[in-house]
Amino acid sequence: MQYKSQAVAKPYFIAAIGLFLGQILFGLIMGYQYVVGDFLFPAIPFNVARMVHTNLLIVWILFGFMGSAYYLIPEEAETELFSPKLAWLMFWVFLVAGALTIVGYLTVPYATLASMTGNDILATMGREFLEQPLPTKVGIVIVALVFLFNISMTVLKGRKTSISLVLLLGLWGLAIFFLFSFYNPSNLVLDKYFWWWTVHLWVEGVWELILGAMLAFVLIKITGVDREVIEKWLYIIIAMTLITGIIGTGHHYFWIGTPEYWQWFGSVFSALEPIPFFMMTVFAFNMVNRRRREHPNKAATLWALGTGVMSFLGAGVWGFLHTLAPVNFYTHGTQITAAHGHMAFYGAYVMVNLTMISYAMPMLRGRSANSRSSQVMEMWAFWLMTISIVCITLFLTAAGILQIWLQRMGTSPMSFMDAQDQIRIFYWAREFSGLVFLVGLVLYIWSFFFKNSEAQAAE
Amino acid sequence: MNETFTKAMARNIFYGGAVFFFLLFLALTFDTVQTLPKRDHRENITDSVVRGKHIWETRDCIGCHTLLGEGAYFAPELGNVYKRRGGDFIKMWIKGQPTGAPGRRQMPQFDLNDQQLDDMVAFLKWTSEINTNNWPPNIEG
Amino acid sequence: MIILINNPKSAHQVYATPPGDLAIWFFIFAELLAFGIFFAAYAFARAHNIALFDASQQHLSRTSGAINTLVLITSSYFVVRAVAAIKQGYSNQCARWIGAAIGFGAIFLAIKSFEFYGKFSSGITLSTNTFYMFYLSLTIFHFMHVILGMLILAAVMLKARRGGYSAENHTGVETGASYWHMVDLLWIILFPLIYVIH
Amino acid sequence: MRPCTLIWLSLMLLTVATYAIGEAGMGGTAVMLTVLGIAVIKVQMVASYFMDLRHTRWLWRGIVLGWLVLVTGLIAIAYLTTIK
Repeated sequence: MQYKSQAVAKPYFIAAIGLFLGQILFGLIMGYQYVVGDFLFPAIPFNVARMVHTNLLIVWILFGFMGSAYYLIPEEAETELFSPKLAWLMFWVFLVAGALTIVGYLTVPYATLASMTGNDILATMGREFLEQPLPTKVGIVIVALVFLFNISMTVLKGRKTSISLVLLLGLWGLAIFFLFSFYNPSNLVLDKYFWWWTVHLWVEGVWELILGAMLAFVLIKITGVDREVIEKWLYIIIAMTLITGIIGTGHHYFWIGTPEYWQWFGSVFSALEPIPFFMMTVFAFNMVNRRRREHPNKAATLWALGTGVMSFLGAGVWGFLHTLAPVNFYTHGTQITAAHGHMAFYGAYVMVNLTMISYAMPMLRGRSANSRSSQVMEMWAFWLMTISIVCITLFLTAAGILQIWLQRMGTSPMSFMDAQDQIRIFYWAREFSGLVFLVGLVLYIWSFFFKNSEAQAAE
Repeated sequence: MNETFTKAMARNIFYGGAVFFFLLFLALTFDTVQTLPKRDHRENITDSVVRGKHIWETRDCIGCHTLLGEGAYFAPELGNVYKRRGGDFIKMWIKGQPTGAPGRRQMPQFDLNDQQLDDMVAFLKWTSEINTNNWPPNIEG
Repeated sequence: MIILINNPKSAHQVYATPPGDLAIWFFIFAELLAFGIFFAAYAFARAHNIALFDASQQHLSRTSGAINTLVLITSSYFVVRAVAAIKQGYSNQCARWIGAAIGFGAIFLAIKSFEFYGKFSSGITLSTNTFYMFYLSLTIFHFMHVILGMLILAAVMLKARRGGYSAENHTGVETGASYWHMVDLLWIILFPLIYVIH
Repeated sequence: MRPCTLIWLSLMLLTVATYAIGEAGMGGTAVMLTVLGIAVIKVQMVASYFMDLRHTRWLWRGIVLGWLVLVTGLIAIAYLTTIK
């Protein structure tokens, strides 16, 4: 840790992991509700648990991105953060706003929450991933703007590297596309069309820029390969990301009322979307093989390689599985989508955050890497969580295929609920995998509390 | 991969490619917004449909159901439920929740009055008439 | 530029990488892949509805398509001459050749715009039928590539005019040339596929 | 006469030939394959001479020609399956 203002990243990482744990707990609740329908009903109906699960995911990943930026930008710009005080303030504003929102979901019926929080003035609630009340949405915009002001000023007064530039582009893009969540027309087709501008252009557009920048930074630090080579690859990868990802939004415009040509544009360009993820995997392994130094933090190296592989599998392969229009006609709105969602989100955005946390946390605590035993524990956590997500995805894929076969194929298709009853076994298996994931996460958290007597001195 | 490809050129391709395809995306969006009126029968959006959408959102139905295939996969697709079951069944079903059957998936009771139930049905009826390139594959949705 | 085989007898070397910056070739291959998929998609979509495709194809003006092909090939030729000129260090001549190439590119855009105007004014849009969807998608997508190519060539021309290139260092010119030839190459397939074959 | 000028002229001639075939309105397998063949020759010329790939390692020319054969092959298959 070369600059003391990088320390502001620590609370962000701690909050991120805390919310991550919350997200997994609610994921387990929902997983159990899939098999025991009235579990915790009416205290926590499924839709409330889902809101908490998805919103905690997005909030903790945003905490992770912000923490990573606060760690990475000063080191890249070779200057102190513009205003650590502002960073601390925003941390508390965002944490309190997030916590209040979650409490609001859990304690008050959603309709009452809506009327209490001015949803009648400007209706932006009730849409997937964007269920936050208006004050929370406005709070997110404020936090994002102050955060962006803080790190942009730091870069402006310091060294400008490609990595910090790409990270800024990604984060500014994130803030700009979030503004579409305030646009909620009464025409459902228009509402959905621009809803995807927030959701898709986030996770298959600007977030991949953030992912690329964070991965490039960690790889430079771990492998010691010179910056020029890594930044060259970074630009090529994110060029392919935007070239394929922007028009790739079309794979969401097959069945929502938009014209038919989207089926051609959406299929063709989203079929190319796995290419940047494949290049990122080749890039990660290539850099680690050509490393010029043996970095003591083996766990972070494993996370970095894992990010490449799992994002290619989850977002690339599982995405391609159901992105072509003729296939999507049958898989749209089934468990196949949920399977892709789990592995893609974990493989790309959860793992890159854990890569950064695994690399930066020892630094923030004054050593270049944790002790051997702590790293072994962290690697156990890596494999438990990763294999568990692979299992969840496989089980949900099987469930999805059976669901399609029973509910949408053949001459006598089953009703939704009858089909769901036929695939309960996969939901049980998914729930069990979720428990394994929880064990992995607990081990991951525990690895931070290992005694680090024999750890190396700070770099 | 030494100087055979330079970072400057890679950066140019990133900016050129991003701007190019974003412009193409805007052009396609412009065409879509122009063509949509002929596909989504927006002339049938009555006040009741608008109120229905508001009720749909403020009860977070998307948290369990899918609408035109997008949402949660816990409960049936409702984009074509009006065609599958008809308005009266929908109203009766919403009023009759939760079933309380042990172990079954439960839908909360939203205490909607008759006006709100009619608005909800109007919204679901309008949604079922959008030209979705004949998705879903069958009436089960 | 790494030279693999330096064969003095035949006085030409075999280079390890294609002319220009290798990064542009990543972009070229990605574009070829995207267009290739679209060409195949057009052919197979036609297989489902031959009558419609053949009927709609009659409304296209094959003459303006052919003229556009000639224009683009000539423009590509000018760029080859420009690269040949800069290899001997004549940067002014190179700039003039590229200027001519941009001029012909503009002619291509003009003819194409006239064709589009004819189609749009008669109410044809992307949603009219599958043939017109492919015709408009492919030609507009290519049209934008011509514009991007001209922007790249303009940048190269300005730098050449300022003497930014020399006999030893002219990668930028070759990079712009490679991209422009790709744009021409795509049209060479697009013209017979859309305008001629039925 | 520079080689590239020769290539340019032959490209122009082949284009006029394609146009003539088009104007004659001929259809059927033979004509389709001829037109596709002309397109393949033209593209191969542009790639080898204009793009100067003939002075590079076989890999680069192989990628472009491989792509060309694949695309025109698919087009031919699509047309053949319908004409018969």
